[in-house]
Amino acid sequence: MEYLTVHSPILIVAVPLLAAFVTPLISRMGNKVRDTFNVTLFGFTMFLVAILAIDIYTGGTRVYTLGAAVPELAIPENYMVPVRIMFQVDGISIFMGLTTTIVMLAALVYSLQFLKNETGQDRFYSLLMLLYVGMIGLEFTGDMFNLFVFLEILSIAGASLASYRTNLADAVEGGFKYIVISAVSALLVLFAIGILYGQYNLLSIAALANAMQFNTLDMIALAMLAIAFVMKLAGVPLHMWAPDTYAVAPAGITPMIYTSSAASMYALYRVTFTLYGGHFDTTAIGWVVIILGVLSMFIGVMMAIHQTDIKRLMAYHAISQSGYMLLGVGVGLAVLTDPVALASYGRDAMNGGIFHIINNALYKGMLFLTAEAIFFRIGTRDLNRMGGLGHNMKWTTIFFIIGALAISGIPPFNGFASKLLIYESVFRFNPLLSIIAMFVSLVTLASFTKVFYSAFTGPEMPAYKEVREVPRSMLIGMGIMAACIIFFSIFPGLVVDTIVAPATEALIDQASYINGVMGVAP
Amino acid sequence: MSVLTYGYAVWSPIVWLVALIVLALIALYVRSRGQKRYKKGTAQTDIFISGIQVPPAEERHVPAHNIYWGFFEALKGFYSTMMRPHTGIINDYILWLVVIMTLTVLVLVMAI
Amino acid sequence: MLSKIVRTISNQLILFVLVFGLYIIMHGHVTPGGGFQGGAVIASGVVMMIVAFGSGEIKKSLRESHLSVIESGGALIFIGMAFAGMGTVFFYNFLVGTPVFGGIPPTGPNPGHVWTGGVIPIMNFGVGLKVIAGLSAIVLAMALFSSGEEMEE
Amino acid sequence: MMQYIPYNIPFIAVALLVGIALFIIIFKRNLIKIVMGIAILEAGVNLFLVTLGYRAGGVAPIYTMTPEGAMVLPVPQALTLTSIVIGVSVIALMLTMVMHTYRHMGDIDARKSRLLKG
Repeated sequence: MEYLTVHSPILIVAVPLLAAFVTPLISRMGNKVRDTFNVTLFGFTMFLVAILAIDIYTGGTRVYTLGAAVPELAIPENYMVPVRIMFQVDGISIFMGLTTTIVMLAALVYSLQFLKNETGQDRFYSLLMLLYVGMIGLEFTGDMFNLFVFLEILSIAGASLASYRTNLADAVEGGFKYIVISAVSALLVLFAIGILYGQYNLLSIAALANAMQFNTLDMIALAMLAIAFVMKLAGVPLHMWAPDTYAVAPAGITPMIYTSSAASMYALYRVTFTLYGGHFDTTAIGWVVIILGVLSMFIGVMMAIHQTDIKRLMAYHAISQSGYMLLGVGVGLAVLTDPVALASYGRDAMNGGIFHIINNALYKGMLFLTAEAIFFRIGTRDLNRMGGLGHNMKWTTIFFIIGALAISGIPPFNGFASKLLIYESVFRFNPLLSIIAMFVSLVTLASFTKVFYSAFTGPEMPAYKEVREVPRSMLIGMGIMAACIIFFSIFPGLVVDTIVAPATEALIDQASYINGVMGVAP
Repeated sequence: MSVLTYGYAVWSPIVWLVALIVLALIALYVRSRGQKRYKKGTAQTDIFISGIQVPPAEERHVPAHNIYWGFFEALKGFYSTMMRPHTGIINDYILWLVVIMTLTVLVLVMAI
Repeated sequence: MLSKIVRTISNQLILFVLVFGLYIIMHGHVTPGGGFQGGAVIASGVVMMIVAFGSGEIKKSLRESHLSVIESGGALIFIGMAFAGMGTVFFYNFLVGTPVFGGIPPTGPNPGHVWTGGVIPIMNFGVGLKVIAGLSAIVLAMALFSSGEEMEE
Repeated sequence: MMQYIPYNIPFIAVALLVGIALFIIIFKRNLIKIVMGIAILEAGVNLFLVTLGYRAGGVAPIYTMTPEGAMVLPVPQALTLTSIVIGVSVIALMLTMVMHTYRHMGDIDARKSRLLKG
């Protein structure tokens, strides 16, 4: 047990990686064996995430150095700076890790029966595990270059999975768009890393943050990093790839790609808060993030209500919800150097923004799964051709209602809890932003009413008389998400105090992140 | 545990749930006082539109593009402006990236 | 399929390409090179064979299912060596000092001892296998596509 | 001033490569050319990384049969290698997708081979 706790940061990445490599071999022994193998290894990974989370919340930041004599030895003897590959897990990392793991569990379970009639299933599971590895690695890594490597891993796996159904022309197109924007933004990230390396000869985030001098080149690097990550998380006006990719990806993958956008958002926060925090006035970059967030909220939702393709509609909502997270955390970033404002509302705004990440991953993921359940049964994503599905797909309808109410911020669901935090704290920063956020929530409700009305209600269509409820594993996948949503709705105080507040604290407290690697500063 | 407290307000979902349950009980009570003569499967439940022939199911359902028709009609100008950048061409996506990145570089370099 | 001269020369040359590629893979820890570079060299040999004989002919001897197994095997060697160090730390070089690749080279200029490096030569070998299989599969699939055929499922 | 120019030639090349690449990616509508643009962008970034590690008069950082003297930094070279490996797989994936697009749409013009917009 002690051994597992010490090695859990790397095992969480290495075990799914092993699963990804073994899957093509083991699938020769039959699909049942392969599914059991994958689910078992992922179950073990979840156990590791749980014990790592408990360890982090009781003991603070964990550092794991690969190849060293002991895991905690970040700086070798006779060296002044860290040179090895290093994982550094703190509150926000493990928060993102928990989010990713819950979504991955639902996606994996959902895919078991969804894929029954598709070809190339072993590659699907390999790539799904690789996508998970990329996301977790991005969240746990402690140096800039591995940030780039894991970003590329998740881009490659995500793009191949998005175009998994290569027999559909639009799937290939969506995957191509995703890989092009991922490649360009990842190369810009690498260029920025090169600029930083050229100045400081360092790659470790903590050591870089310690040495940062905030000159013009650093600002250029910050702009490149921030905008590349905004591209990956689909903030307006860099959002246009998102509906194309989310709409065509197969079930289970859309929530995962959405969560990988959230992982990019984590990278944005890590760069702006931890790498560039400290003694630098972050107001300018904070306002950039806020403006992008407000644009995302407003344009995302206005485009969403206009759509008639169910998954494109939900994809635009994903963009619009990302705006809330950018807004909440952007307010925190803008007041980071003002202790009074930070204590009075900045911290609450950040709590709201971060709480919204996990809430949104849950209900947005579940809504994508219900949309794909409809596609699975009737073979179209066009809302104009749907109707009366509630008669035969009762569970899907119930899950859809839960998700729609949660995303619209209807009390008592969890979406309301996080949005309330954002509204009230942002109101004290700038009332106009808060009013826009409430208006967006209203339009969200309107557009989900449109989906609910046109897809589930109405008379039973003769064309869909034979439609049945989706298979059990798909229902279980959606049920996992629904159970989490209900738990988060009833106990928002518990969730905020246990996992969200440490995440916010980890972002604000740059010194403890640096000290985790560099030792106590002289 | 379930109460979310922050600087200036409190949010408790349990109170809401209790209120919702009480409202549901009242609604059920009112419903149980209703007419007992209503029966399913008889002519009572058939659709009646002033004696006009009832159209088939496909024609009774309002398709998605007709919902909020007035809203879109009123905002026609806004939507035609919005549709112009959403071309779906991959080159334009990268163009946006480069433009926004240049602007951000300018903003940040001005700020220091 | 190209002329008989090209085919005969390619048949002779492929041996040298394979030997050179293996040399680069196995000396990756003392000279420039390594798994990816050597694997790319061997995959270029596969490209040469495809150009000379046509993709349809090569498809018969390079099966997609075999390539997939080799690729997974290479990846497993790599991550297996990483896991084998778990007694201390992931990626720990546990072979240093043992008879297998355990030599410790002197610091500074030296003639290059192959029997050093610990797990690194073995990892290079695993990466080499993966790159050979992966790149060959990619070029074969693309060549088959341009001639209008499909790779087996 | 003049003596610094030779050391800056690689950086000028980096700027040119990145500029050309971005021009291609933004203004060329052929999907294959977009992939080429990304390959050039990658070459530019890799050149940038390698150039950062260069020290005047340095030799390759390998001890086997090396002459005495300064060595260039090994870390940027390792980064470049990793980036090249990743680039190969990204470009292979993109080309595969272009192949499938051509199979479905019969065209690889970015304007004509699109189904998703709005």
